[in-house]
Amino acid sequence: MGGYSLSDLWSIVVMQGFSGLSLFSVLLLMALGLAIIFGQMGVINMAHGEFMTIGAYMIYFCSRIVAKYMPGFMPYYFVFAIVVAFVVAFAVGYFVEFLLIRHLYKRPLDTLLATWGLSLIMQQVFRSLFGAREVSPQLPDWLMGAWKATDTIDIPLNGLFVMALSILVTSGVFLFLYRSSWGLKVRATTQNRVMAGAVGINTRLVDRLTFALGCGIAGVAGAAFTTIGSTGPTSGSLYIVDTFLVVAFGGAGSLLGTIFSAFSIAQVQSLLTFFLTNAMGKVTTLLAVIVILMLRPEGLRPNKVRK
Amino acid sequence: MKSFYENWLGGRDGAVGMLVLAVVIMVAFPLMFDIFRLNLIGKYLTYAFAAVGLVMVWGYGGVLSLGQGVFFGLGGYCIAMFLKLEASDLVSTQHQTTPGIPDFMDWNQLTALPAFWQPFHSLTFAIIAALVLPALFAWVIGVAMFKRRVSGVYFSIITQAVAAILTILVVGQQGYTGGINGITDLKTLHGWNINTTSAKYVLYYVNAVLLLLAIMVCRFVLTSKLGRLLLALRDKEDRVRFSGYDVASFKIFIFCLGAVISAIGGAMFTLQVGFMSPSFVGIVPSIEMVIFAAIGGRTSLIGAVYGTLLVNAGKTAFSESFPQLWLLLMGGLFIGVVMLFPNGVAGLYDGWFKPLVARWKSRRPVMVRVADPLAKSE
Amino acid sequence: MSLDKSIVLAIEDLTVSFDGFKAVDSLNLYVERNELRVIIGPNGAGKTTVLDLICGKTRSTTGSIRFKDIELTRLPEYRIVQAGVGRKFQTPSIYENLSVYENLELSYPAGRGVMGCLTFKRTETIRERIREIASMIFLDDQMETMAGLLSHGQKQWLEIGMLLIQDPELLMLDEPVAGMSVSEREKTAELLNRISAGRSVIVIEHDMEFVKRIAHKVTVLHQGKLLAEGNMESVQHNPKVVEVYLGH
Amino acid sequence: MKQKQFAIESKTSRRMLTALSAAMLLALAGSASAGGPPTAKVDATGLAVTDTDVTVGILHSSTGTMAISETGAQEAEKLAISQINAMGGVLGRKIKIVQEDGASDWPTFAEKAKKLLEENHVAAIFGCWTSASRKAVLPVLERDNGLLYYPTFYEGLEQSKNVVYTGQEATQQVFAGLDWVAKTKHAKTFYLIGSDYIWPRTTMKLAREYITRVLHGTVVGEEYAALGSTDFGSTINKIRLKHPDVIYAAVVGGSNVSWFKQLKAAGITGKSQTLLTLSVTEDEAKGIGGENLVGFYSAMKYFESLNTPENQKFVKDFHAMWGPTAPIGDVTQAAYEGPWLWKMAVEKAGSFDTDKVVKAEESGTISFDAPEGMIYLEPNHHLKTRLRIGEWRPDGQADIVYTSPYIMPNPFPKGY
Repeated sequence: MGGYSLSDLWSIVVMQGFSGLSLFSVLLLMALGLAIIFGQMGVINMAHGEFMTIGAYMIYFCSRIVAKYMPGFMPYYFVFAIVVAFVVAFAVGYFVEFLLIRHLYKRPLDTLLATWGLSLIMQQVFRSLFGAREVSPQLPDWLMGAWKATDTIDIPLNGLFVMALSILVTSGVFLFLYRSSWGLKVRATTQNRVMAGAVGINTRLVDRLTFALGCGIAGVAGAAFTTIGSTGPTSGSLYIVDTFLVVAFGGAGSLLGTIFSAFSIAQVQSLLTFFLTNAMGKVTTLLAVIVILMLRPEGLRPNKVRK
Repeated sequence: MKSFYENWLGGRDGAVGMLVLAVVIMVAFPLMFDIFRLNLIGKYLTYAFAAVGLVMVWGYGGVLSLGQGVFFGLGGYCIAMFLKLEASDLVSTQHQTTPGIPDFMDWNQLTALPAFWQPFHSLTFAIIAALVLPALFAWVIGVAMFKRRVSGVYFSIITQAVAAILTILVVGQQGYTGGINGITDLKTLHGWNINTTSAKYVLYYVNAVLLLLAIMVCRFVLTSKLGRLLLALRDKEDRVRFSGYDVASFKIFIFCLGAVISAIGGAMFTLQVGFMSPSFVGIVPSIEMVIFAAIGGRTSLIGAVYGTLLVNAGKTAFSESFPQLWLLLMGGLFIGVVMLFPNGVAGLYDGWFKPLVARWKSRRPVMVRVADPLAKSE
Repeated sequence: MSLDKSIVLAIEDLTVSFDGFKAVDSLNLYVERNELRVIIGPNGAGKTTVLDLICGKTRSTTGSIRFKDIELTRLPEYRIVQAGVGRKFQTPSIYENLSVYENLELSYPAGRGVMGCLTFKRTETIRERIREIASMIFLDDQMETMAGLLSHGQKQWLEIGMLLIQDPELLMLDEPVAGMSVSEREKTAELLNRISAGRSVIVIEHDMEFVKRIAHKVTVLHQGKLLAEGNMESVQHNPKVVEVYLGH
Repeated sequence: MKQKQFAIESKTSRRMLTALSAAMLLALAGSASAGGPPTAKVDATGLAVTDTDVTVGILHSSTGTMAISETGAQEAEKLAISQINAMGGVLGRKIKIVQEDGASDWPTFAEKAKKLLEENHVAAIFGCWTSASRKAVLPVLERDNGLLYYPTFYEGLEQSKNVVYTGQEATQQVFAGLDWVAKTKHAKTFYLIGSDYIWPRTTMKLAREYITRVLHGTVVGEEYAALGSTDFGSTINKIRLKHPDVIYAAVVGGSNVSWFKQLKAAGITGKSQTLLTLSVTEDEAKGIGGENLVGFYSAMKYFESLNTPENQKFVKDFHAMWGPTAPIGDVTQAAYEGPWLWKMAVEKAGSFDTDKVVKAEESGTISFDAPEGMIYLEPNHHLKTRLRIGEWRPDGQADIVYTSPYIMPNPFPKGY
């Protein structure tokens, strides 16, 4: 890297590190919902990307409503819109579980196909409701722009926001799963469905809420995504493979593993795309993930149980 | 002769199914449709190779590959490379900076044919490569995955990621691959113009014969001890392993077989459609191939062909009149088949049509045998 | 150390730990040619784990397992089987969707490679051998029955037959009479005595009456460790054994 | 204006359907008064021409990822066709439309083009958007001797007798824009970034040569993002490191939105940085959001804000037919030119037969007073047009800050 001054290099290292961190938070948000659904229930939800898209469209929808009826509220709406995104995605997830998923718990590969069909249907519904054009919500000013840490270092505000949001959601999920009575029921059901049922846990309801929760978090991820990208009917399908790899790489059922895998994938990819071309950086990252997965099929941090 | 009948055709039921299929695609379709529609059906039938391969890999091998498009694409690209070199003679490329190389290379500032393209001047090499490369690639993936006992959902996700990677590579290395455009404008095969009507008929029949042959090879595999072993594998994998079988090698074999069959489809696709593009390598086409197999019935070789034809005919018909409805219908099909008819068309045939015929036959003892053109299972 | 000629299986210093928990702990075990050894012990003693380790289902942390001078600890499962070790699982493990005949045929030690499978032919020798085994396991009149339709005891026999057809030098049976009726137990004991001629057999069993009837020598495991070894008589009166096992 | 009654502000798809039936209704309504030359004279090759009407095809993606971009083009084509019909049609025949969906899938484009030509025998096809779809359709056109009017600005390096390219080829879009930025912004260093496919690659190749050879500037970085990629963090950091005078960008599709949002988030805005893009029209601006574009420049032959009576009428008609919020971008306007140019060529040829129409097209005498101003169809099947530079405003419209003289199309530039 000849020709650059030391301070240049320093600021690049900082900003590059930060862009890796913000990629990490995005990946984490995307993967968290899936990790819950896949890890806790063993369901492969190929429509996960579409639940993200629901969240993104909700932000767009709210921004339009607010801009039209209460423009004064514009600077604050985003926070509320995220809640709306969560609630709507949660509700749709609840119904999807009821109509579709619960019939397929014993057949993971079939769930994969059925949810793929679901994703096609959802894409068409988005197209009919919001049009084929990609849309972008109007974002409050405080979300755009950069924080000038030093003269040469600019930290994007939206990145900071996404990071904060993903920390919030992750800790929320941890508290929920490991500190609440509901979380205890969820974990009990995961480990031994029959026994959980026998001690009086309504396992069906637990399943439904777990699935809906995963979908709701996907909605939040989609909401966060509007700060960096646009939203179209097929946006969701862009992220699904990455998301799956993060979860598989982390080891199903391990939330810590998901965090760790999102972190390593994001940092590696961010570093590689800086030194290689964009496409090659991505390809190399994916390949590395696959190779590691082949060496350790159970992922980075498997749930260790004596067989 | 008897063993041919039993092992390659699959006994009486199998033979009837093959005969009906052969009559449908080799006699009925050419009589019913003009060359434009027939060529379209020929294209669908190339997808049927991939679906047949999936029946073997998924239905019998028990592993769901979401990267079957990779093999379809590899086969197609090998043939496309040969055809492209033939189309890029010095005369037709005289306006380029470097005449004699494919046009897209010239656009991407390449000044010489890359070394790995050189052998594709030979048709023999291209055909061998179209079969061997996919097999080799499947073997590498298979060894890496099955020896490590990667299975179930993980296998599916990884094959899907492989499809994603290959698409990124093909699109990204456009100087060598033609990028997102693919390899287009293919004209002749050893001087034989593949775009004429007569050539289209010839290619259609070659394709149909190859498809029937592929199904027969699969039948042979399934009626051999290997077929019973696959059944045993899906039932009690550990028992097979502790009966002294190297389980991974059987999964690798079936995965490679599926890959080669798909690749033949890809190669025939290139010849019949006249180009190859990365839109057949990626995630979406790969998963569409799975639905062809699922709709046909995941354990029915012949069902896979009908499934492919049905879905594609539906796609064409609907997209001509109601493009909006098509996605809804396709999504509904996925869900419906999985939830209500896990055995697809073949299941419908076995569970509903066959008993009906049996009842009908028992009521009227002397009857001409009828066969349903839409369905047949093993 | 060099193996004594009469020792078929030598397990030395074998340890396996799952996340620090030692399921088998520094175990030494020797099985002689033509011996019928029974392993007993309370739940969680590591009995099944030992069989898993021998047949390669579980990999040891340290230690060695030698079978006729072949080190088994690093061999893939199918090679262990091909070397002459057969193993029956606790719950009957048979191919429910295949007939008895096909179950036995798939276990016949020929055509075990991919090409072998494709070119496999049912020769007269193979048919003869399958019939022979079927009559040995009392199933010669059930050849075309789907294995899934057999009674529980018959399934156990079928699995034993599937092992016998491979003619293994070491046969390992995990609770072969579990779930059997009294008369079936009788027949099985007789069967075991018959098949142990000419090969070594390791049996895990809880039923002490049954153990008494078949065992040459008994090994008692407790918490992954060897607690006692000897004939049934001496083991039964070993105070340590009485305390941990027979005592409760 | 008759079209007013079709101005429905509901969903795009419904509007499309309505418009389609509207166009057909118009065609039918007019069919009673046939007044052109006899059919045998104007159609010797078995096209879908009757005494009262002529059938053409529209071939764009209504579904899939490209539907977003191609919507505007097909809307414009339908507007032009309905206007032509309202004026009496072509050679006294009303235009009927058969619409097919390319579904963002290149083989489907080829299949549908084949269907239009071999089953519907359409006299001309208006359609395609991406180069890939055009490349897929091209062999079909040449084999069946069909006509295609292709609206997108593209990489050049192609000239088929069966295609009229109503968008600009690369040299028309690149050179004048670079001249302008070098002159007005005194730019010496350039950072090139594009999506990874043939159009940006070819364009950037031309730009690089032009910058170094003609402008004596330096290219300090060149980068291509995978199609659909949404993470530009690393790229933006590289740009910061190089401090280029100009960022020269050709990022397309969904990536485009991420690219501009992340630029803004990184503090790179029109205030501090000159950025000239080749891939942002009013269509894209709507998706990106005007506030993220303010002060950046686009090089296009047309902007919706163009202040001429012809354009104001066009914008008014378009909004009347497709709703007041529909943006009109460069490609939309170029697509609008297609049916008109075809009508002129057919009338000059006095026949719908492809060979005669092509001869008329190549005569070098066809010109049209389009919304963008006069355009001239050159014998090489491309248009002689101007290039404009627009500076984006927060409302998603651009102020035109520069208009070039007419530029001859040169699809095969020598020495590049």
